[in-house]
This record gives sequence, C-alpha cells and structure tokens, in this order.
Amino acid sequence: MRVRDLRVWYGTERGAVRAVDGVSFDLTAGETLGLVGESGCGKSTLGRGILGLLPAGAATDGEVLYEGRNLVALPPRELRGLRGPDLGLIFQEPMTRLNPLMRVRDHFLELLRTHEPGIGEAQARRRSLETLGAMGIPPTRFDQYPHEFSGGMRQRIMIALALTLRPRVLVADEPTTALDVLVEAQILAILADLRRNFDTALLLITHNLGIVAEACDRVAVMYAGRIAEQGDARTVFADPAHPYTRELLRSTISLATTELHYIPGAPPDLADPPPGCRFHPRCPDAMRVCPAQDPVELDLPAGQRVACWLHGPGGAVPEGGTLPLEREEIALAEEA
Amino acid sequence: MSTIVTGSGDAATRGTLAPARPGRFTLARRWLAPIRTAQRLPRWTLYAGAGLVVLFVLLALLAPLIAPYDFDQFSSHGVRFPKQGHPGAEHWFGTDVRSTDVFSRVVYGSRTALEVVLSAVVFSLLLGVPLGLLSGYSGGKLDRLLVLIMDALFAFPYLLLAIVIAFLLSDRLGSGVVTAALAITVVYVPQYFRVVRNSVISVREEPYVEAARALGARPATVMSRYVFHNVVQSVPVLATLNAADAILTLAALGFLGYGIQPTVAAEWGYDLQRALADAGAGIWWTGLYPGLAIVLLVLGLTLVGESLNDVLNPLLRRRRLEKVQLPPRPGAADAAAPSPGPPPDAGPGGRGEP
Amino acid sequence: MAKAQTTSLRSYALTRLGLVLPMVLILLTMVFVLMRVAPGDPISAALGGHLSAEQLAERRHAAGYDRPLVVQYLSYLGDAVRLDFGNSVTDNRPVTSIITQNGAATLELTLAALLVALVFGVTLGLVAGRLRDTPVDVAARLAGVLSYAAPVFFVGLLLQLLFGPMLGLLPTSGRASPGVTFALPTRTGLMVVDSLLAGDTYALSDVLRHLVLPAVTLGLLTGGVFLRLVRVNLLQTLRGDYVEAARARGIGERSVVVRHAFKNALVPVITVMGLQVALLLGGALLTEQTFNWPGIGAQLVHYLNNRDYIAVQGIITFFALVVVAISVLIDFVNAWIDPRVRYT
Amino acid sequence: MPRRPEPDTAQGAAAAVTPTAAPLLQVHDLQVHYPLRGTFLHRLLGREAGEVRAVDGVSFEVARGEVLGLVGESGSGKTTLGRALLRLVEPTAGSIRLEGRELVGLSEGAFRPLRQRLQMVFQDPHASLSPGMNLLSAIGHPLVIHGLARDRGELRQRVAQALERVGLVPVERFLTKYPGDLSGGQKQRAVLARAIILGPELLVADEPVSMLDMSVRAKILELMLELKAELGLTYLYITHDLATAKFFCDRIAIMYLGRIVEIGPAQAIYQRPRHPYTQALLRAVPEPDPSRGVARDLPRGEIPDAVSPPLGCSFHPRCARAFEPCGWERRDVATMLESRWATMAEEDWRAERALVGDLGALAEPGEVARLVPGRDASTADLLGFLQRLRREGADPFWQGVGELAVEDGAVTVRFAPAVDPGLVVDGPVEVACLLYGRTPHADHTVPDA
Repeated sequence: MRVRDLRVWYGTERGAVRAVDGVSFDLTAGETLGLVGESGCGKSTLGRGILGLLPAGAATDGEVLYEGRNLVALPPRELRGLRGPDLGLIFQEPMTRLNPLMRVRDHFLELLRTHEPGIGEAQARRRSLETLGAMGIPPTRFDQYPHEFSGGMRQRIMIALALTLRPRVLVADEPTTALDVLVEAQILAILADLRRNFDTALLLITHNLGIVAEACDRVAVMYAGRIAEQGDARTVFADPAHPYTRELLRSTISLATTELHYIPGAPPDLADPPPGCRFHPRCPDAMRVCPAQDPVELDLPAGQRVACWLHGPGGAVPEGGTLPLEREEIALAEEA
Repeated sequence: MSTIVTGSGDAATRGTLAPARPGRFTLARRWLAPIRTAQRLPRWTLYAGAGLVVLFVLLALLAPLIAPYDFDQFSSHGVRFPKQGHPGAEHWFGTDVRSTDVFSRVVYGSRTALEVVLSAVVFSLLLGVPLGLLSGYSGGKLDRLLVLIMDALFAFPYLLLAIVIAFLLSDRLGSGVVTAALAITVVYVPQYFRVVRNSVISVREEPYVEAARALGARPATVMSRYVFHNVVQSVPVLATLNAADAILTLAALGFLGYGIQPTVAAEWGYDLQRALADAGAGIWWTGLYPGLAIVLLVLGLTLVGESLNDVLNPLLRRRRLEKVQLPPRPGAADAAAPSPGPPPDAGPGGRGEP
Repeated sequence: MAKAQTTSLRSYALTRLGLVLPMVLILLTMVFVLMRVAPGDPISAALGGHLSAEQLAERRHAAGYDRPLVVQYLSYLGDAVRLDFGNSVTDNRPVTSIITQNGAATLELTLAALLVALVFGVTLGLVAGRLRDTPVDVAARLAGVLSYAAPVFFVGLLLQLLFGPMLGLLPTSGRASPGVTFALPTRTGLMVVDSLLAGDTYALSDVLRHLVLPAVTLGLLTGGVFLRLVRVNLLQTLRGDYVEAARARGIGERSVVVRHAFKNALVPVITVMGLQVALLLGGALLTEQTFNWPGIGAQLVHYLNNRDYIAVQGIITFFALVVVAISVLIDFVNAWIDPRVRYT
Repeated sequence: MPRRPEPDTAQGAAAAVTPTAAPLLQVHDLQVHYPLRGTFLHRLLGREAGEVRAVDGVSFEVARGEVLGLVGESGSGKTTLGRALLRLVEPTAGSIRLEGRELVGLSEGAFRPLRQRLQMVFQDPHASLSPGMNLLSAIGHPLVIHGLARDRGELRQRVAQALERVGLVPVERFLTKYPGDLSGGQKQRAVLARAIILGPELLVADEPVSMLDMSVRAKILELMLELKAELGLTYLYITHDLATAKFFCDRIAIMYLGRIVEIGPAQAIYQRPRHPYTQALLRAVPEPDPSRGVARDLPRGEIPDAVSPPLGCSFHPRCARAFEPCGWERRDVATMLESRWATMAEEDWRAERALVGDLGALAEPGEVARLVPGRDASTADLLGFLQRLRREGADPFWQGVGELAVEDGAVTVRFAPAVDPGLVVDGPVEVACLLYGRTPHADHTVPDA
C-alpha cells in the first residue's frame, strides 16, 4: 500500500481542523510500520482515513494506492467490500467493541457470511476456531457472550475477527493502551508474529516509543498532522534526524532514564497551526526559515526520510535563513 | 450544511484563554453558554416552545384584562348568553351548555393551570430533590427503604393515585387549587427523587468528591459545595417536562370530575368533559378550544424541555460538522500532480515537492 | 482462566421473584392506608344516609370494621393474597366478579393500545433516529410530542367529531353493538378472542370496529413516549463502538443498522414497557369515560362517586397486583433478551 | 534539568535515604474487603455472598522523606490501599500508624485534624477538581475546612503562594479560572497546590502522571521532586508504570491480587528481580531500544477474578516456574485442558473433549478434582488420557498433581497441599515465593533474571 499526500480535514465550529495535512508513506507486505506521536497529532485520523471510516464531516483527498486502486476515490460500497478480506482495523478499547447481545460465534458467522455468502456453517466454524485458537482463545468458549471475557481476551477476539479473512493490510489503533503490562506484551507478541503467520502488512499506531522500538521494522513520527520523520526503526532510534524525534526520545521515561527531560510548550491547535514547520515554536534548533516556509521531505543517506530545514536542500533556504530564530521563552505553565 | 472555504487568510478564532470576567454571573454564564451556542434545530425549537409558554403566562397574568367576561358569567346587563351559541362577534369561541363564554373560560383556565402546575412542581421539587440528595449520598437502610417506597409509587398508575388522593383531600381541603396541586405533587415526587438520586450516586464516585472527603470536609459541606452543583443541572429539564405532564394530569382529574370544581375556577379538563356530550350533536367549539389550549401549553413546555435536554446533555449535543472544502494542495496547482513515481529511492535529491 | 459462568435463567428468576414480595407488600399497605385516610369507616361513608344508626353498627360489625386497625390490616392482607376482596357495599357485588368482567374489557383495550403504541412509537422512533436531523426526523419528533401532549379525552372528542355522526363507520361508544354483545358466548372475556373462538366473523368485525378508535386514542399517548425513547437510544447505539467495529469489518450498512444498532436500541424499550403499562392503565380510565367503554376504570369512577371504599380498595389492589405482575414479566423478557442481566 | 541523585555507593540504594528515627507510616496486616452485593436470596438465606479481598494482608513501613512505590497491575489493590490510608475506604482489619498513632478505628472527628498531615493526588486531573468552583475557592477550601485562614485576604494570599509554588504563574490569571479552562498538566498542578496548601507530611499520589501527555509527565514528576525536596514531603507513589517508578522511588513494593509479592530498594529489585511476577513485568515493559525484540516467554492467561483468588500463591496458574507446593487446584485442570485444546485441530480437540464430561464442576476451588467421563467414554479412557498428558509433562500444572485414581465412576486428581508463601528475606529484598527462603528442591535452582 502506498499513501501519497493524504489530507483529512474536519469542519468544526472553530473552522477546519487539519488533522492530516499531506502525509506520504509506504506499507509493504509482511512489514510492520509504527506510527508514533503525541495525542492530538492526527495519527488515529490517518489510520481510519485509510479505511474510509471517518465521521460524516470529514473531507479527504490525496491517494491511498492499494493493488493499483486509489481507496480515497473508491465508491463507499466497493471500499466496504475490501474491509475484511483485504483491510482490517483493530481498536483501542476492547471492552465495548463486541455487540453485547451477540455470542462470539455469531460475530464470526456474520463476518464470514457477509464476505463469503455461500460458506457452510461447519466450514465457517472451523475457520473461526482456527484463528481464535491461534490467538489463544479455547474452542469451548466459542458460544459465550462478550461480557464473559476479560479485556485481554476480548482484544484477542477482535484480532481474530480482523484476521479471519487474512487481510493484506491491518491497521491497529493503540491496540494495547487500555491493557495491563503483561497482557499488552502478549498482544504485541501476536501482532509482531503477523508477518510470519499471516504475511500481513501492519500499521501499528501508538504513543509509546517502546512498543514501536520492539515490535516495528520501520517507524514514522507524526507531529501536528504531518510526518516529521520516517525510516528503519534501528536507524531512527540510533540517530534521530528530526529535532522532534530526538526530543521525544529524550523525554520518554524508560528503565534506562536517569534524567528527566521535556519539550516545552504544547502541541498546536490543528484548526490554526503555526506557519511553516509546525514544530518551530517548540524546536530548540529552530532557524529563521522554519516559520517562513514548509520544510521539504528529503531522503538522507542513512535511509530516513525527514522534513526539516536542518537537512533541507541548501538551494531552497533564503540567505540568513539558518540563523537561530529569536522568540520569547515559553511560560512553564503553557503545556498540554 | 454551510460550506467553510478555508483560505490561509481568514484567522479562525485562536483558542486563546478567554480573559476571565470575574463577577457573580460567571457561574450562571457558564451554565447558559451551551444554550447561546446551540445550533439550528435545538435553538429553533427552544424559541418556539418558549414563545408558546410566554403566551400562556401572559394570558394567565392578564386574564381579567383579556377575557371579555368572568369565567362563570352567563349573562351581561341582564341579557342571558345564548346556550351553546355559535362562535361569533359577541363570543369569539361561542358559548357552552351553561351559556358561559368559552373564550373567557379558556383564558381563565390558563391561570388555573399555571397556578396548579407551578405549585405542584415547586412542592415536588422541595420534597423530591432533598430526599433524592439524602438518599443518594447516605445510602444504607434509609436509601433502600426510600427506593422501595418510591418505586412502588412510581409503578402505580399515577392517574389512579391522583384521583384517590384528590378525592380524599377534597373532603378536608375542598376541591380547589391546593387539593389538585397536592394530588399532582404526590405523583411526581418519585420522579424527582429517582433522577436526583441517580445523579448523586454517579457524582459521588467522582474523584473530586473523594478529594473533598480526603481534605476533611464534613458530609454536609461535601453535599452542598461539591455534589449539589453538579446534580442540580439536570433538574430544570425535568421540571419543564414535568410541568407539561402535570397539566395533562390536572386536565384528566378535571375531566373525571375530581379536579377543580367549576364554581372555584375555570378548568379546561372540566370544560372538555362537558363538551363531550355536545360532540354527539356536532357542536365542536365547546371542546375544541379548551383542548387546543391544553395541547399548545403542553407542547410549549415539552419543546422547551426537549431542546434544553438536547443542548445540555453532552451525549446528544451533536458537534455541528460542516462539510469542509479542501483548497488545492499548496504548490500542487502549478506542478503536475505528483505521478505515483517509484517508491522513494535513496539519494540526496529525493522527490521533494517544491 | 477467569471462566465466568452465566447463572441460569432459573436462579435469576428466583432472585427477581424475591424482590417482588416487598414491592407487593408496600403497595398493599399504601392502598390500605389510603383507604383509611377517608373520614369515618366505609360502611357509614357509603350507606350513612339510607340506614339507621343501629343497622349501620350491625353492618359495620359484620364487616369487621370495629376491630383494631392492625387486625383489619392483617385480614386485608390475607384476603388480598387469596384475591378475595369482599363484596361492594352499595350493590353487594363480589369485587372479584367486577374485576373479572370489567377487568377483561380494560385488559383488551390496554393490550390493543400497547400494540398501537409499539407499532407507532417504535417504527417512527427507529426512522427518526436513523435519518437524524432530516425533515423526517423533525416531523416524527413533532408527531411524538403532539401525540404525548394531546390528552386522551381531547383526541377522543376530536375523533368522535370526525368519525361519529359524519361517517358512522367507526362507532365511538361501547365494546360492541348490542346484538353481538348479547349473542357472543363469553369464554375469556376478551371479545376479540371469544369471537374468534366462536368463529363468528360478523361479531369479530363489529368488535374490532368498536375497538379501533379507543385503542388508537390510548395507543397514541404511550406511542409518543416510546418514539422519543427509541430515537434517543438509537442515536447512542448508532455511535456505539461495536457498530463502528462492525463497519470496520465490512458488514453491510443495512445489517449493521438492523442487527447491531436497532437490537441494542430496543432493549431499554422493553424495560420501560413495564412503566408504560402503568401509564396505559391510567389512560384506560380516561378512554373508558370518553368512549364509555365498560372497563374497570369506569367501575372505579362509579364506586368512588358512591364512596364505596371496599369496591374501590379491591379495584386498586387489582391494579397494583397487575402492575407488579407485568413488571416481573418484563424483567423476565429482559433477562431472556439481554444476557448481561442474567449475569450480574 | 534536575539530575536524579545517583546513589554514590554501588551496593544499593538503601543507603541513599537515611531513615530518621521512627518510620512516618507503619502499616501492619492491612485488609480491605468489599462485600459483594449478594442477590436478595443471599440476604434472605443469610448465606455469605462472597467478598472481594481487594487488600489481603499488607504490611510495610515508610520512612520520613522516602518515596515508596506501590507497583501493580489493575486489580492488585494498590489504589484501594492508597484510599484506605486516607480512610476514603474503611479498612476491614489491620493497623495503620502515623508516627506511632493508630488511625484505624478513629472517629471521623478525631481523624479530621490528622488529615492535614495526609493528602492525596488523584489519577484523573480532569475529574479531581469540581467543575463548579474556580481555583481560588477550590484550592482555598482546605484552609476554610480546617479554619486556617482568618479572612479572605489571607486565604487569597496563601492560595496565590501555593499557585506560585506549583508554577501556575502569573497567579492573577489562574486564580479566577475554572477547571474547564485548564489543560491536563495545569489541572494536575492545581491539584498539587491544593494538596500542599495544608503543609502535609505524607502525600499519597495515585498514578499522578499516567493520564498526561508524554511531554508533560516529566514536568509534573520534576515538580513533585522539587516539592519533596523543598517541603520535606514523603511520597507513597502508586503506579502500574515500572519505568517512572524506577526513576521516582527509593523503595518499591510489587503488588499482585491484594498482596505484596516483593518489596525492597528500587535498585536491588531492578538489578535482580526475584519473584517470577516481577521478572515477567520487567521483561514485558516495552523499552525504546530496537535491539530488544518483543518479550516472548510471558506468563499465561490474565489476572484471575479477585472474588475467589487461586489457592496458595495466587500467581501459580500463570507462573512458568510454579512447582508442587505452589497451590495447584481443581480449577487449573479446566484451564490446562482449554489452553491445550486452543492449539489443536478441530477433530483432535473434539475427540479429547468427548472424553471429559462437564467442565462446569471444575469452576470451584478445591484440592481434589473429580472428572466424570463423557457420555460414551469410560473412566479408563479418561484416566489413560490424563496419564498420557502427564507423561508429556509440557505444562507445569503436572508438578502439582499428586495421585491420579479411579474412584466410583470418576477419575480423581489429587493435588499436593497448597502452601501460602509469606514474605521471606532474601538479601536486601523480601519476596513471597516458595522458590526462596526454603531449602529449594534440587531441580529448582534460582536463575538470575
């Protein structure tokens, strides 16, 4: 799947919110791409935008190429046909994602009958139990109701539901945020094995850099509706090119943290984002050119792709543009 | 839906911290804020409903000025009014079987209705809300007992209850406004009790109530300063919808003959019961106008209640999502739309758009 | 593995029945107290004018009103449990016979009205919720509010003006034309059922024609409440997480709306139906007066006017027991439909 | 950026904080049980409706100026414990002593003055402040309650001072603000201001940063460290996040299902976790280091239902190193069978399922499991099947199984008697696991994490 210059804007009373504002990236089969960013940076909108699951008031343009077809331009009926057999989505809170009045069995039968009308009950049962078994759900609990399962079990059922028809692309929107540490690790192990067992391309959306580092091959760091930096996980973590990636890594508290660090200020209001590079108000390396012009996406020799004037093509920077930007200190209490 | 064309020019209101205007009304203004910003449908129904209610309030207050005759006057200057006379210049709504002027009875009827309903709502508020607060916050045996009693009252066909109480009280207090109001009160106390109790129970679990207890605040302070504020917001909606219901109950009592006796005051339900006999003979005006009066007043109150509920209840308040029209992609207009080139290959130049 | 078990419907039923006992007790006590609020005792209240002092005393002794209040209370409870409400003072008619004869008429009217309310209220509610904020939604909501705002007797009056003399198609008083009432053998007391059992199509059509106007009038009243409730619930379920998850799985919009949203939206309707029946019984009282339908409501008004407290007490107790029975029934239906209820 | 004071000597952080005389807080065998709202029948027949033992016998001490971390997943009872200390929830048993003074059983009136010394910060900043009170009245309310402000002037001045202290400057702008106008971080600062305005000694912080954005978490933690240094506070830091706990706390107590399973200096625990649960937690925490893959050897299943916790050590059903005395019991038979069938093809698991009768009977705790064979299966088939599984011995479950026998038409599985592990000293740490403090069996050496 190739996403080219995708834009998703919401119309609200305060004007148009530019949740996703020109995002491009690739997702290849059997590869896991981690999409990471603080809350409110538009990563969920991007995840849902690809599958066309946006609320009514959202406007989308740009290209999401999948097997030669642009999903953004696809008529809704055809796009719905793809959801299930080709595209899958896993949500954050598992507790409310299953219909409380339907047994787990009926969820699977409904799914299989919708996409493969002719399928017999026995065959449908067998395939559902096979996927559920792979997720660690015992066959004896197939006929039970959702409220009889714990949070972790329900998330496994959701993943099984998404994987039953072997989709080529799976989007997981903060799949483990609502779960405890041990159950989170169990779910991450399942998602990381998707490559081997189901040859699925996985877009894993999270705010936790640790999950991206351990479970993803490539990573894309998103800030205020745009991708600041993307590339192979090892390269990006070892030598972050974009100042935001660097600051985010430093402010993440992990077992190795010996010193607290934070990024001053708060993520911008997407209805009226700062001009030019949207990180410039909070960026320690901000230069004069940063608020003036949008940064240009560039591929660095090490393999990352970054949108920042620090690496910007020399020619496009007006002279004097690289002088540090003077601006008044951000107040301590000016925060998210 | 209106289309918002976004140019880089128009500066949408930045989300700056609104300068705080200290003063007594800040709290009230915060409550009313959602109403001011209500969107199309709820705002329109709110104004329509309010208009109707105001009309009837005016009718009630200025009844003597508006009504040409007294509510039980059947003659003027010695001339007796026609019996079941057709609506005409003399009697806009015609006259009924007791040859009293229908228009005057409708006008005075609004006064009775509002009087009874207002006192009923106030009585049930004064009884239901404190009981609900106490029971919701204290819990334990008192709570279980009260809930059982209120549920029993709630399950009972309320009209039956109202009739029996009105009937029993009429011996002692006479069948005037007070009896009707008390009869209706008993019916609605359980509703206030239940709504207030449920919201107290949900608020009691909120962290800021626990924080108040952690600070050492006495239960009374916790209830008044922390719990009351957040519970009382649901009462206005309930009061309006209840008032609408009370009017129907009052009319029903009147219709069955247990409401306010005709000699005491004009009452639409009673007039309708009289008009039922006329209907057989095709006399429509004696029933139509009091009936319409009931419907319009109840409609007004329900619309106000409904739209208040739509506006205040965050769940129902639907963010008005206007269709947004994307401007052409910056810089894409002049360059050919980026052809889906080969996947980003390595190399310094890259494929950046200008 | 935290294997929670679904407690069977049976054990849930036991607990639910357990909760009914205090409710019935409270209702019966309330009725008993209400009756004692009236001045004097039932006998003198009802027959004070006609009988001499000692006859009154003798009748009062026979009826046991001179016993201490507590003893009266216990005997009242005993009778109520055995559904023996004694005889009415004014016409010495066993209250139980009043209940069976007139009660059936009220039951038939209430059931028909409930049908109308469900059809009118639920369908319009689903339509309004689905097509939110379109003209259809506004019209449906207005219809809902109007049907709720118009008192039963006013609608009855309008219908009588419209259908009565002018068209004569739909009779506006009584349960059936005199001929049919006389001919029809009463097995269940529900004339529609009796005429079906008797296979008498003419009687059936006559009874149905009599039933239409009162049932519609009473049905509209509760229909308004159902409409508003279903609409609000549907708005919430349409935004439910499992609906979004179903769409993400590519389930067709129609089955997402019907199988997921509608079904979950209707569950709360069932729980409220218990309360609505109480509203209906109240409304039946009015409808019976408007269409002089020989129901138990009409009887109650009649006995109340004659201050016949024993009959009134009996009828009200019947009402209370019916309401409690229906609320238990509704809970069973609820537990059967919503597995979570059985589980808690 | 303040550097966390590195413990100068390598041998452990115990020396970092020199506990002064008597410990500030002593908790001994604290228990908090919530009665289950039994059905009407339970009350009618007087049968015990069961209860949730949220806190099931916890003992620890907190020295003045120390930060003790209570780390555990959901259902571990850490939040209930925190709230019990402030009597927001009544303890069922045990004692809580603040500087030697017993708090459990004190009347609310007698306890109220002591509340000035004990304050709490809650997890959800958006819900910790009443929407109807502006910051001046919200933060000033504790002073009004305890009558510490003579007049409005002094009240305003002390609130302004507190706002200054937590960084909500310029103060005039924030005094008349309502919680609705503030961001998450700002609200948590206001909550901290309210907590410190009474000059407390012990602050119970229940997940103070878990609902804040990554970039704000560090700022609030740093503020709390500054407040501790400046006001000599003692913290009880409740969290599920092992990373912030490691940075923030001097000593740590790991909690599972209402009990402390391991307690000791933070450095010692992170360097060499002893309890299998702690080891698993530290393996499972995702670290931002791509060379480390996703954790693989994880405990099975999930946190059991707290109403009837597993016998013996409540972690045994999930523990890969559980052995004979750990408390294997009847319910584990069903779990073992079901997790086995999850991985098998349909025909195979159906065949095995047919052998075993109703699994429902295995839902109650008990040291003997009685398995009635399926309709068309004999006790011999069932016994053979179980013995075959035992020979495979793939599941630690079989370590706890004593004798398999056929008794009147059913196969009985007898388990070794369960031993409830108490806290045992092991170096600078105390741990509640049967692998420690006893003469460990030959084949259960204690591998390093």
